Formats: sequence, structure tokens, C-alpha cells
Amino acid sequence: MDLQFTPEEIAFRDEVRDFIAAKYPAQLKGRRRGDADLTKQDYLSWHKVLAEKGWVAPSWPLEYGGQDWTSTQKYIFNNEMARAECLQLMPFGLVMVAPVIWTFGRQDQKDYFLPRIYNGEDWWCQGYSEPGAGSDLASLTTRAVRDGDHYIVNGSKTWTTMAQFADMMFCLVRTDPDVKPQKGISFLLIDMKTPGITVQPIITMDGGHEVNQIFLEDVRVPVANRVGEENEGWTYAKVLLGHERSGIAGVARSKQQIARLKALAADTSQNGVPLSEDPDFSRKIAALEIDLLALEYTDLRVLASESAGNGPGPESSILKIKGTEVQQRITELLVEAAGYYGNPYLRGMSYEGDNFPIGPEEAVGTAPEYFNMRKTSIYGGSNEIQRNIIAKAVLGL
Amino acid sequence: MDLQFTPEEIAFRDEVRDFIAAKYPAQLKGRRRGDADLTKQDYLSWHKVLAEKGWVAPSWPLEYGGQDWTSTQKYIFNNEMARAECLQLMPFGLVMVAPVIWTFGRQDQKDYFLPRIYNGEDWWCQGYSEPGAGSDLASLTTRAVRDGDHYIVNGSKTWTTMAQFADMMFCLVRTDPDVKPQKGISFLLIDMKTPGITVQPIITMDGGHEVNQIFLEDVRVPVANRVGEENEGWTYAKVLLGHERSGIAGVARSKQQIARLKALAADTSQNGVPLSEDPDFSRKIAALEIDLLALEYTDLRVLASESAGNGPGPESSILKIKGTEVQQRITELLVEAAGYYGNPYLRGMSYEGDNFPIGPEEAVGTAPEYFNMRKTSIYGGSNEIQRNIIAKAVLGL
Amino acid sequence: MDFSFTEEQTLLRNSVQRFIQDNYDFDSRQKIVHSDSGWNPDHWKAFAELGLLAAPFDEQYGGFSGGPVETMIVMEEFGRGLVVEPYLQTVILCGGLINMAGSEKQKSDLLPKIAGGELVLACAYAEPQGRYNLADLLTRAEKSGDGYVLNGQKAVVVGAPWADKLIVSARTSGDQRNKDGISLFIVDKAADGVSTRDYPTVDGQRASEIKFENVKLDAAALLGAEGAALPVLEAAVDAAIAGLCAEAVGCMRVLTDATVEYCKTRKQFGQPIGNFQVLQHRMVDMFMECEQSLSMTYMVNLKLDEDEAERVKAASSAKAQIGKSGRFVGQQAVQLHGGMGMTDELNVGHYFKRLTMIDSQFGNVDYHLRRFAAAS
Amino acid sequence: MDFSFTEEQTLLRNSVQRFIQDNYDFDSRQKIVHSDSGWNPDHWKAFAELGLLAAPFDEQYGGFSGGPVETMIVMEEFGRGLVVEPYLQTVILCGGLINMAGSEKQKSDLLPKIAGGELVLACAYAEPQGRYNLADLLTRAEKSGDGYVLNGQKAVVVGAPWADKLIVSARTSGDQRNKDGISLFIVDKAADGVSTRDYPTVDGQRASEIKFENVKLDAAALLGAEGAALPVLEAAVDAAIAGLCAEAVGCMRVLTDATVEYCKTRKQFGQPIGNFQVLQHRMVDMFMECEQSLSMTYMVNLKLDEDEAERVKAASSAKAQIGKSGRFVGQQAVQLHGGMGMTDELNVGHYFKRLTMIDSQFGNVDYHLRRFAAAS
Repeated sequence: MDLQFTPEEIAFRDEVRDFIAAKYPAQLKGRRRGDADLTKQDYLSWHKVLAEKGWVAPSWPLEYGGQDWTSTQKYIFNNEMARAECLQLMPFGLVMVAPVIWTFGRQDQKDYFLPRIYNGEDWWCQGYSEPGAGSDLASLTTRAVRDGDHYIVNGSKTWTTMAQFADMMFCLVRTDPDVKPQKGISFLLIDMKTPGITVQPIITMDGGHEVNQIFLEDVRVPVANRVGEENEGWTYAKVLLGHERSGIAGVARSKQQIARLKALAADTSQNGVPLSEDPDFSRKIAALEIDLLALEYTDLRVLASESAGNGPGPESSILKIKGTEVQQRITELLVEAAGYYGNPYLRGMSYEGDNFPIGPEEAVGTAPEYFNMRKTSIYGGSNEIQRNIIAKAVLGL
Repeated sequence: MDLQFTPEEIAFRDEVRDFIAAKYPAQLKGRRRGDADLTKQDYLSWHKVLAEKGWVAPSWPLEYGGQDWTSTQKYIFNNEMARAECLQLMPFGLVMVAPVIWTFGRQDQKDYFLPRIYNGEDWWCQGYSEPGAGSDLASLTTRAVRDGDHYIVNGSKTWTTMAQFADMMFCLVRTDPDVKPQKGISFLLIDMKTPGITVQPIITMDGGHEVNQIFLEDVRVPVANRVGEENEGWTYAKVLLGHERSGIAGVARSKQQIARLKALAADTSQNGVPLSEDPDFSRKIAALEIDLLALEYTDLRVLASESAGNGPGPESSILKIKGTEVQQRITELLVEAAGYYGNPYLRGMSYEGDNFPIGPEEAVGTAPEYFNMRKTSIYGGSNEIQRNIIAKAVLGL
Repeated sequence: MDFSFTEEQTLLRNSVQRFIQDNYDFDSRQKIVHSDSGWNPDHWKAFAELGLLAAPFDEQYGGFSGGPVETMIVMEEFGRGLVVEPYLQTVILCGGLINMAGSEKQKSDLLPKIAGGELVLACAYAEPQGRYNLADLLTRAEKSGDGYVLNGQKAVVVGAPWADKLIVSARTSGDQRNKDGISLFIVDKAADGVSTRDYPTVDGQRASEIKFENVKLDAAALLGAEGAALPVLEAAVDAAIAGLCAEAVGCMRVLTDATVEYCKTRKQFGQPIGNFQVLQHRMVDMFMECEQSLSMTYMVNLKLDEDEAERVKAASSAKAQIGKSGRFVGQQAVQLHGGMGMTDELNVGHYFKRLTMIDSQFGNVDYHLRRFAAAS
Repeated sequence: MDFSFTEEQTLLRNSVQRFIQDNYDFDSRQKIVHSDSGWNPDHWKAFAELGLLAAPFDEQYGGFSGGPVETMIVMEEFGRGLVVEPYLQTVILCGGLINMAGSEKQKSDLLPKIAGGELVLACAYAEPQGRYNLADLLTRAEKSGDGYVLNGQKAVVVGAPWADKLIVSARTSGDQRNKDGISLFIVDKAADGVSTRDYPTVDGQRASEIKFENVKLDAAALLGAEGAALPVLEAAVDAAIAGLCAEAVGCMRVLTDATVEYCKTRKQFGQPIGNFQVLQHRMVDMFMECEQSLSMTYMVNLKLDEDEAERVKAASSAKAQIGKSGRFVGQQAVQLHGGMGMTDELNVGHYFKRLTMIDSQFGNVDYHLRRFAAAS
């Protein structure tokens, strides 16, 4: 047992740090995933810098452009990215569909799609959830009927993040309705420019537009765009769901957010004293930091166990639960620190006049962020579902 | 809507206060229900003073010795009793079996038992729970087989509070094993001196002896001691379970306990400052006091609704849940306040020497009390069961 | 002790409920929120016609001589309807201040106008540096001839965009956080030197940042005794807290009922999700928070007239309770509604947002826990 | 970074596990607890034979040159067995103090005896007025000739009834809570002027209140530099905290496993209670608390050698974590065991009691949250 970095690891850390300092796009500084004014080009600018360096997908197999980093290196890399507040890339192509393609796809699919994903040529979105299905993914009803070399797809997908930018969608469709729900599902790669696809924004309560509902009306998808066998899509999707949990705890990002919280608390006066010195508030921050520390070491233990050859186990549900709880509590405290200045609302509604600013800059947008983060305990398998998984798979209940 | 006491109510309050000051037995001062050294005679001494005054069972029907007090008067009475830290009498006779007898008993049963209960001539215990049954009361297996004018009872009862003092037990027994669990149960009144009854102490983790297991071996109980119809006992027991919830929240007692907690915190020094001025500790006390205040007004609302003719509804499960949570948290904080001096253990183990005392007097026994109070969320229908009741009966889930 | 409502009070509740049912469904509410002005002055007139704006004032000022129980009823129903019009600010807070501190002339000038719906007021008590401390004031009113000159800045003045006049707290003497030396002034929003920046708030209301630059006030602008306004302001804010608690209870009850209904109908894994015990117990906890909050709301509204320590304990304990309960109920309502709970389209998120902002209004849970502890 | 154990460490764990399995089942443990002396000196000898008492010390002092990971392993298994013998006090805390502060002579005199099981020590650091502040001392050692005279009283000295010698913190200068002026002394328990009152503790251990009345100490009794003991004492207590965390993890894991097993077999309403989702999620939360506590236990044991601020943050965060987790796991284990969990007969309540007392040992959650915040 040992927590020390080797000299090589320290050199690696410095390399990552220097790279970010030299190459991180200037126009992205201070901006965060989900910010309303981030364009597709903003995301891609950073994507391309990373791709050029060979660091856009370090967890991929070497042959497709991955890195043979140790778990410690991955930890260092993620930490440095968060420390510098680098924009997080969207996971749909790099993290979600790519493993399915390299694991279950045909050679021509690998050859075509993986480099395009790596280089950011296609923006992907995920067509899993359907209106009314929620956590019960397997109950999906979007139908794909074979018509020669094509499937004709009809149905609807929802909660589709950043579909407004998407070139491609990976999509679960029902190809056989007469078997039990987990069977009869196929995994299709759909070009978003295909006629019959409509993307309709869903505005969330924070006023943001991150998610969409997608309507598919007689959409013709080449059979060649099916990954793997017909009716076996659920198997592939499950593998994907279990894949790449390493970022799920969000430890490095949460550390940055706590730094931001502390800065806001230090700048907020209460009876002439910084809020950071208020006994109640400082206690809450300390408790949160301790929870995050525990999460960090649990994350490291899971990472170590994975790199010792154990696949990602159901223990990673802990990372999802505790990670989102910490993230949510941070934004809760941001709102608390903002006080009255959590009230002004900045998104989607017009303002008159700009003769003076509304509250301290760090307080701006805290409430919408808090509202938005409520999603994290709902999506990706709600935290209730995660507890069911642990109960069954770990405790044998 | 009004919270003020009328002049009559204030006069009543003063009467209760004066009565306690004049008549509360001196040897009981500072002693609490469950204290290891309290004898049966100690309990009875206070019981008899109250009975003499006519106040031992104010909620009983007038004809059996009750008082036609308003809900406000009952509130005042309970408050004054708690304020003066009067010993709480055991509920088994006065609160639990008496209503069953006057509601479902024969005239001769009422004539014989009710005055004896009122005057403290019989000490009662409750034979409901059985080993292995827990919250699932209806699964009881103690058998009563008819033999002429008697039932022959065999089986075992457990968690029987203060059975070591008991003259009588009211007991649920199975008289018909061939019907579904809630059917086939009868309600018997059993003389504890009957041959075949053994009372075996159960020592709880706080070292105390409050509960017992009772073994019944060929115990002959006159059929005349059955209350109501054969096989209908569950109905009577259910009525009893729903009866007289007014004390269940324990508000008045909890107020006293908080006063005790504040005294301990004020007497405990931390860095030369009283613990009561520590920001963390004072915050916890304030939060607890507010929870208790909310409980008090919910209790009053339920009381008002009951005295407006609405029977005790499933809402009273709130009182059980919140009441026990507050009680448990108070003892948790008592242990916290005691610090190192929560460690010395005073019950059931011998001590050498008594050359100087172990810690401050108010800290003595705090840990055993905390341990003991864990029972309150388990017994009387666990807090999980109470939530099931609300879910079903109030929310219709 | 008595927790029952009079027949008049029940009628009042019914009439507010009917108004909301007929005029203030969620879609209508959203249209109001997204309109240019952000409120509906016709509704305000309707409130006047229903007598709501007159409820707490004495008959001699055009009122109905009601009290906190009447405004509590209105606020609870307004909470259910997510009403954005500034009842709390105009009637309870500013009306309360005028009623408590005003001269006979001020009362007979202003209260009938409030009751009649002709005068909308907002209270500019908070400042950017002051957080929840009502005495932390940099805004100053300097004596000048018979009157005063007002300079300073006020923060997040809820309802100000719709107000005709403002009640402004300012120092006439003393240092930044002194309890003495605070005075209240009634200021025309249109007066020279008053500049505002209006904006929508996250919960669908409107507020303003307000600057006062050499605003000239005559002596009659002073509300109450010079330099002695803090106790009056605290009492009025406590009354506003009592109303706000009722509003929060209204929000929480809607959310709890909606969540129970949703879980009964929403199916996953082949059954209504309300069958899952974990969700059942969560809803039971929501229900219990509603009940505890309602109890505390009754309590504070019935104790507003007690002595200061009792009133402070009542108000702060109730506010702490509804802050805590509101957070739990709001978060769980969103959680149990799943993705739908996150959308702008469904009302659930809007109640959640309102509850979140209610916690920060007039001081959050921490502030009131400390205030309660200090008064205990 | 590496979270794996060496083969030697795994062997060590196995041998402790085997000892407990063979000699320290719950009934045997209860017999020890209820015996007159409250411990089993034969077990202590066995610990020496197994090398447990020698684990952290250098070879030159008869040790095995292990470190915190080795004592962590021992303590976790001792936690699983609810071992009452004073390993934490003698080996980790007092052994650590001697190792850190002792002269060469003190080390070569005392450490081999500890390692060999011939010397049992207890650390008298707490005082009745001092609560968790290690510097809050009224006990004084006055210079007298070459030596000192010791006067004062120490509170709840765990393990003292079994100890041959005590390590006592006392003021050689400075006021009650000064950080400077604190010294450590090794005191024979049998010395003139030492009086003790021994008693069982609520968790089945033994402790003493100790009075020192004009106890004469020679110069050699001083451990470390005069007046400069606080940093040493803090470091040793942090190491003891690291061991205590491991013990708590052992307790929590037993309780969680036992609860899961119990709920799988215990039937109510016609099915195992482990089928109820609310209880399932409760057990998941218990499991997660165990995992988080284990993570923090690894962390603190691996960070004991870092600079003071890092060590303090590590120790205090870990202690706060296990205090919070221990309370939750203990309470829920009792709750889910129902009435049985309340009994003295079942082991569950005893683990719960031990976890409760672990929270108060070396400072509770509040104390360590504040200490962590101050060091951050």
C-alpha cells in the first residue's frame, strides 16, 4: 500500500499541466459543460486539440488511438483537466458508442466510425430513453421493420442530450415485438440527416436547452448500420452501460466546484465577516470535503481493482450515488452562499437595462445550476435503481 | 384559531401544579421510568396518590372514574406532569387493557377488573409479541385449547415489559389454527400466579431488566377470563392498538429531557467555554427544539381533531415516528455532551472503590439511556411499519 | 386552544380557491410570468374586489379587520396557485409596516388605497453587503432642511418593478450594523434620483436592484419614529415570514399530492412506481414534512402578537422548519417525477424553484436557527 | 499508488483472524468482559507470540519493522472480534509515544518489553475539564531537585486497570490551555501518591480515574523534551486514531454482514424481511458507509508520515467519517435486528456500543470536523 507518486508519474503530471497551459483554447476559459452559449464549435475546438495530442480517448484500445496509461496516470490526467477547469467533452461518441463499435461492430464499421469519432468529425447522441420508459429502459417501443436493405424506424426518443448538434445517433429499436422486453431489441447507428427525423427541444426548469425529444417517422436506416446481430442489441447496450465508470464519481470536478464554493463564501460578507468563517457554513463545507475525500479514495480503490484486471463491478454504483450526492450538495451550498443573489435569473428571459450588475459575479447562475444538477440522481439509472443494483448484486438480497 | 388559555384553564393548570407540589412522593424525585432501582411499590405509591385524587385515568369514561376534560386540559395535565418530572405510570392496565374491557368485556368483568386497575390492585403486563413474530403480530402461535370451563394455554410471549411485577397478563392466543392468521385469535386475561407460567428476564444491551420472556406450559385459564367472543381477539387488539395515542408523541417528556440536555451542556466546559455556547452543539439543540415544537403543534392538532369527534386516525403514526425520533436524538446528544464521561458504565457490573465520583452527575447513565431508547423505533409497531400505515391509509398507496 | 376556522374564514378560503381554479391554472400563470410586465394588474383588481387586499386592515381604513389567520389562508392558497402578484410585499409587509408605524394621516392616505388595489408597494430592506441582517445598512438619509436626502443601493427588491412606492430602510444615524439609527421612508419610485434595474427572478417573480442618488424626501416621507425603525421592521418581517410559511405549505402540499398521484399512475417494470416501498416511505416523509410545516405555520400566525422573544422564536422556528421541509419536499417531488420533474413544461419544477427561493427570503435555515437559539 | 497488501501482510491478517476464530468467539469475549480483571493476560501473551505486539517497532527493539498498515490490519481484525485487550493503548499509542519521543535508553528499555508482552501501558492524557483538547491540562509537574513532583487528576484512562506504567501528560509550564509547556512522563502505577478508581466501560473495556498526589518522579521519567510534548502527543494520537478507524471498520463490517444475513433469514408477513425494499436500501447505505470508512482508513494509515497539516487533515477527516458512519451502521443494525438487536445476549448491541464509544474516543465528529476545517 502506498499513495506516493513515482518520479515518472510526477513528470507525467507536469507534462499534462504544461500541455493544458499551452494548448487549452482561450475562448473556453471559465466556461462549463452545459453553458447556454457554448457552440458545437467550442466543444470541437478542444476536442481537436486533444485528438491531435493523442489524448482525446486514452482509455481506448491502443490500435484505435488509446494510451496504455496506468490507473494512476488516468487519475492524474483527470485531476489535471479538472484542476484547470477544462471543458468536459460529451461522452456519447468517445465513451459510449465507441466501445460498442470496437467490441461488436464489423471491421468496416470500426474502420469508418472510430477515426471519425476520434477526430470529432461526427457528433453523436444517444437514442435510448423513450417517453414513458424512464429507468425501465427495456420497455422501449420504437419499432424498426425490415424493408430490404433498410429498416423503417418509427417512434420517439427523449432526454437526448445535445441532439441539436448531433450528426449521428446510436439507437435502441425494437425489431421483434413478440418476445420478452429484453429480447427483440437491435442497436442501430442513424444518420441524423435522414428524412423523417425531427429534433424538438425540451427546456428544463433551469431554462436550459440540453435535452431533446426526437421523433422518428418512417426513417430509413441501412441494415449495414446495425451493430452486431439483430435482436441482440440489449446485450450490447448492457455492456456499454457497465463500461468506463472511471469518470462517474466526478471527484476532480467536484474538487474544483468546492474551490469555487469556497471562493464565493470568502467573498460573501455576513455581519462584516466572510461567510467562509461562519460556523454553520464552514462546517457544511468541511463535511462536504470529507465526503468527497472518502469518495476519492473509494474511486481510487475501484480504479485500482479495475486495473488489477477486475471488470467494473456493481460497486461502481457507489460512485454514481455518492458522486451525484456530492455534486448536488455543492450546488445547494452555492445557492445558500449566494443568498438573495441566488434569485436573479439569467437564462431564456429578456432583461431591461444593464446600468449595474446583479449581485456578485460568482453568484450568477448558481440557482439554475442547482436546479439542473437535480437531474444527476435521476439519469443514468436513478440513484434508487443504483441502490437496487447494489442490494441485488453485492448484498445478494 | 387561538392558542390562549382561558382563565379557567389557567386555574386548572395551577391546581395540577399545586397538587403535584403537595402530593408527589418524595422518594420518587429525580427518578425516571425504567430506572433499575425503582420497585413496584415506588410505582404504586404515585399511582395511589393519583387514584385518590381521581386523576389516575382522566381519559376513562366518567362512569369508571374518568374526567370530562377538554383536550386542552389533558394537554395541560400532561405538561405539568412532565414539567415536574413525575414518574410515568405503566400503561398496560390503565391505558391498554382497560378500554378493551369496558368496550368488549362482560358486565362482571368490568365490575371486577376496572376498579382494581384504577386503584392499582393488579399490575398488568401485555402478552402480545412472540419470539420470532416481531412486527407481524398476527402470526402468533401460542395455543389455547378448550377443556371444559378452561383453556389450556401453551406457548411463549416475549418483550413483556415489567412482567416481573405483574399480577395479570392480557394475552392474545390462538384458539383456531385452521383459519387465516388474523382469525382464530382470542383475548384472555391470565392470572400470573397460575401454575405453568415462568417469567424469564431478558437483559437489554444497556444492562437493564425491563423486558421478559414468558413461558406458558399447560396453563389453565378459565373461559370466563376471555374478553368478547372466541376467535375475535384480533379485532379487539386492533381497537386497542388504535386507542389513546395522545401520549404517544411524548412531547412534554421530551421538553424535560431537552431541559436536562441544556443543563448538562451548560455545565460541560470545552476550551473553557460552556458546551451550550459551542456553535455546533447549540445548533443541534436548536434544531431539535424546533422539531419538537413542530411535533407539539401537530400533536395539538391531532388532539383537537380527536376531541372534535374524529377518532384517532392513521395520522397518529406521525406522532409515533417523530416522537421517537426526537426522543432518540435527545439521548444521542446527551451522550455527545457527556464526552468521555459517557464511557463509565453503571448497571449490572460491580465496581471497586468509591473514593471519588466518575464524571459529572448529569453525565451518569447517559449512554445506557441512549442505548435503551433505540427500542422506541422498534416496539409498538416499528417506525417502518408506521410509515407503511401512513402510505396505505393516508396516501392510498 | 382552538385550531378551527370560522365560517367567514372558510368562505374566504373557498373564494381564493375558486379564483385560482378559474383564472390561475398553470398555463395561465406561465403566460403571466412570460409577459412583458410579469404580472396581471387585472388579477390585482380582482383581489381587491374579493376583499383579499383589505383583509388585515381596520374597517376605518377600508379593511375587513381580519388578522394573520386571514392572510395565512390567502397565502396558502396563493402558494398552491404559484401566484406571482405581490400580495406578501404590498399587503402583509408594507401594509403591516404602515399599520404598525404610520401616522394617522399615512394610514388613512395609504391603507385604503392598498385595500382598493390602487397602490402597490415594495419594501427595500436588503442591501448587497447585508445578507439577512436587517440592520446592516449603508443606505443613508441625511437631514436636509425639513426633509432628508437619500443615498444608497438596495438589493433584490421583490415586486419593485410593479410598485408605485417603496418603503426604504436607511440610516439616519449610527454605524453600519447598529441596531439604533434606522429609519423607514416612503419613497415614490418615480422620484428624481431613483434608478432601478428590473429583472425576473428564478421563481417567476420580478425584482429590482435600486439606487438612490440624492433623492430628496420631505418630512412626511418618514414612516414611524426617526432612528427607531428596527423593531418595527423586524415585527413586520416576522409577519411576512408567517405569510411566507403559509405560501410554502401551499407549495408543498401541491407537490406532495402531485407526487402521490403521479406515482400511482406512472408505471415502470410492469407496475405503478407507487408500489415500491422506498418511494412510498419517501412520500410518507414528504407528507410528514407538510404536516409539520402546517403545524408551525398555524403556530407562528397565532403567536405574532405575543411579546418579542416569543414572536421571534415562533417566526424563526417556523421559517427554519419550512426551509428544511421545502427543500426536502421540492427535491423529492422532482426526483420521484423523474425526467418529467426536470422540465420547464411541468409545474413541479416551478414549485420546487419557488420553495428554493422562499428559503432565502427573509433569512435561510441557518440564519433562523441562530436567531431562534439566541432568543431561546 | 497501490492499494494491495504484501504477502506478509496477508499472512498477518490470517493469523489474527485464526486466533480470534479459535479463541475469541462472542461467548468467550463476554466471559472475559465479565471476569474480575476484565481481560485475559494469556491472550496478551499469545499476541506477543504471534508477533502482534512487536509489529510496528524496529528490529533493534525486538520489533518487526512494520508500520501503520500492519497495525491497521491487527486493529481491523480486533474490531471484528471486539477484542478488549489494550493493543491500541499499549502498542500504538504508548508504543508510538516512546518510539517518537523516547531516549535511546527508554526505547531499548521499554519497547522490547512491549513487544514481548511483559509491559502494559496506558496513556493518561485526558482531564475532567478538558474534553477533547489535549492541551487543556491542570495536571502539573513541578521541578524538584533533579526530578519532578506530579499533581493532578486524569479522566477515563482506558486500559489503566491493566497497565503497569502510565504515560502522563502534565504541565511543566504555561497556563491551562497553552500549547507550550506540556511534558510527558512515564509513571509507575504503583508509585506512591498514585490512586485509581477502576471501572468497566459501557463497551466492555476497563478504565480508571487517576489521581496524582505529590508523586515523585526522577529525571528519567521525562519522555521527550520538557515543555514540547504537544506535537508528539498529537502525532501519536493521530496514529491511534488511524488504528481506531480500522477497529471501527471491523465492527461496521461485522454488523453489516450480520444484518444482511439476518434479513435474509428472518421472516415476517410470510417472507424474508430482506425482500422489503426499504430495508434493502438501508443495508445498501450501511454497505456504502463501510466502504467509505474503509477508504478513509486506508487513507489515514497511508498519510501518517506526511507533514503535520496533511496528517491532521487525514486523521480528522477519517475520524469524522467513521464517527458518522459508525453511528449510522450501529443504529441501523440494531433497528433491523428488531427486538433481538436490543438484547445483551446478541453480539449486535455490543458492536453498536463499541462504535458509540469509539466516536467519543480522541474527539467526536464535531471536534474533528472543526480540526479538519482549521487545517484546510
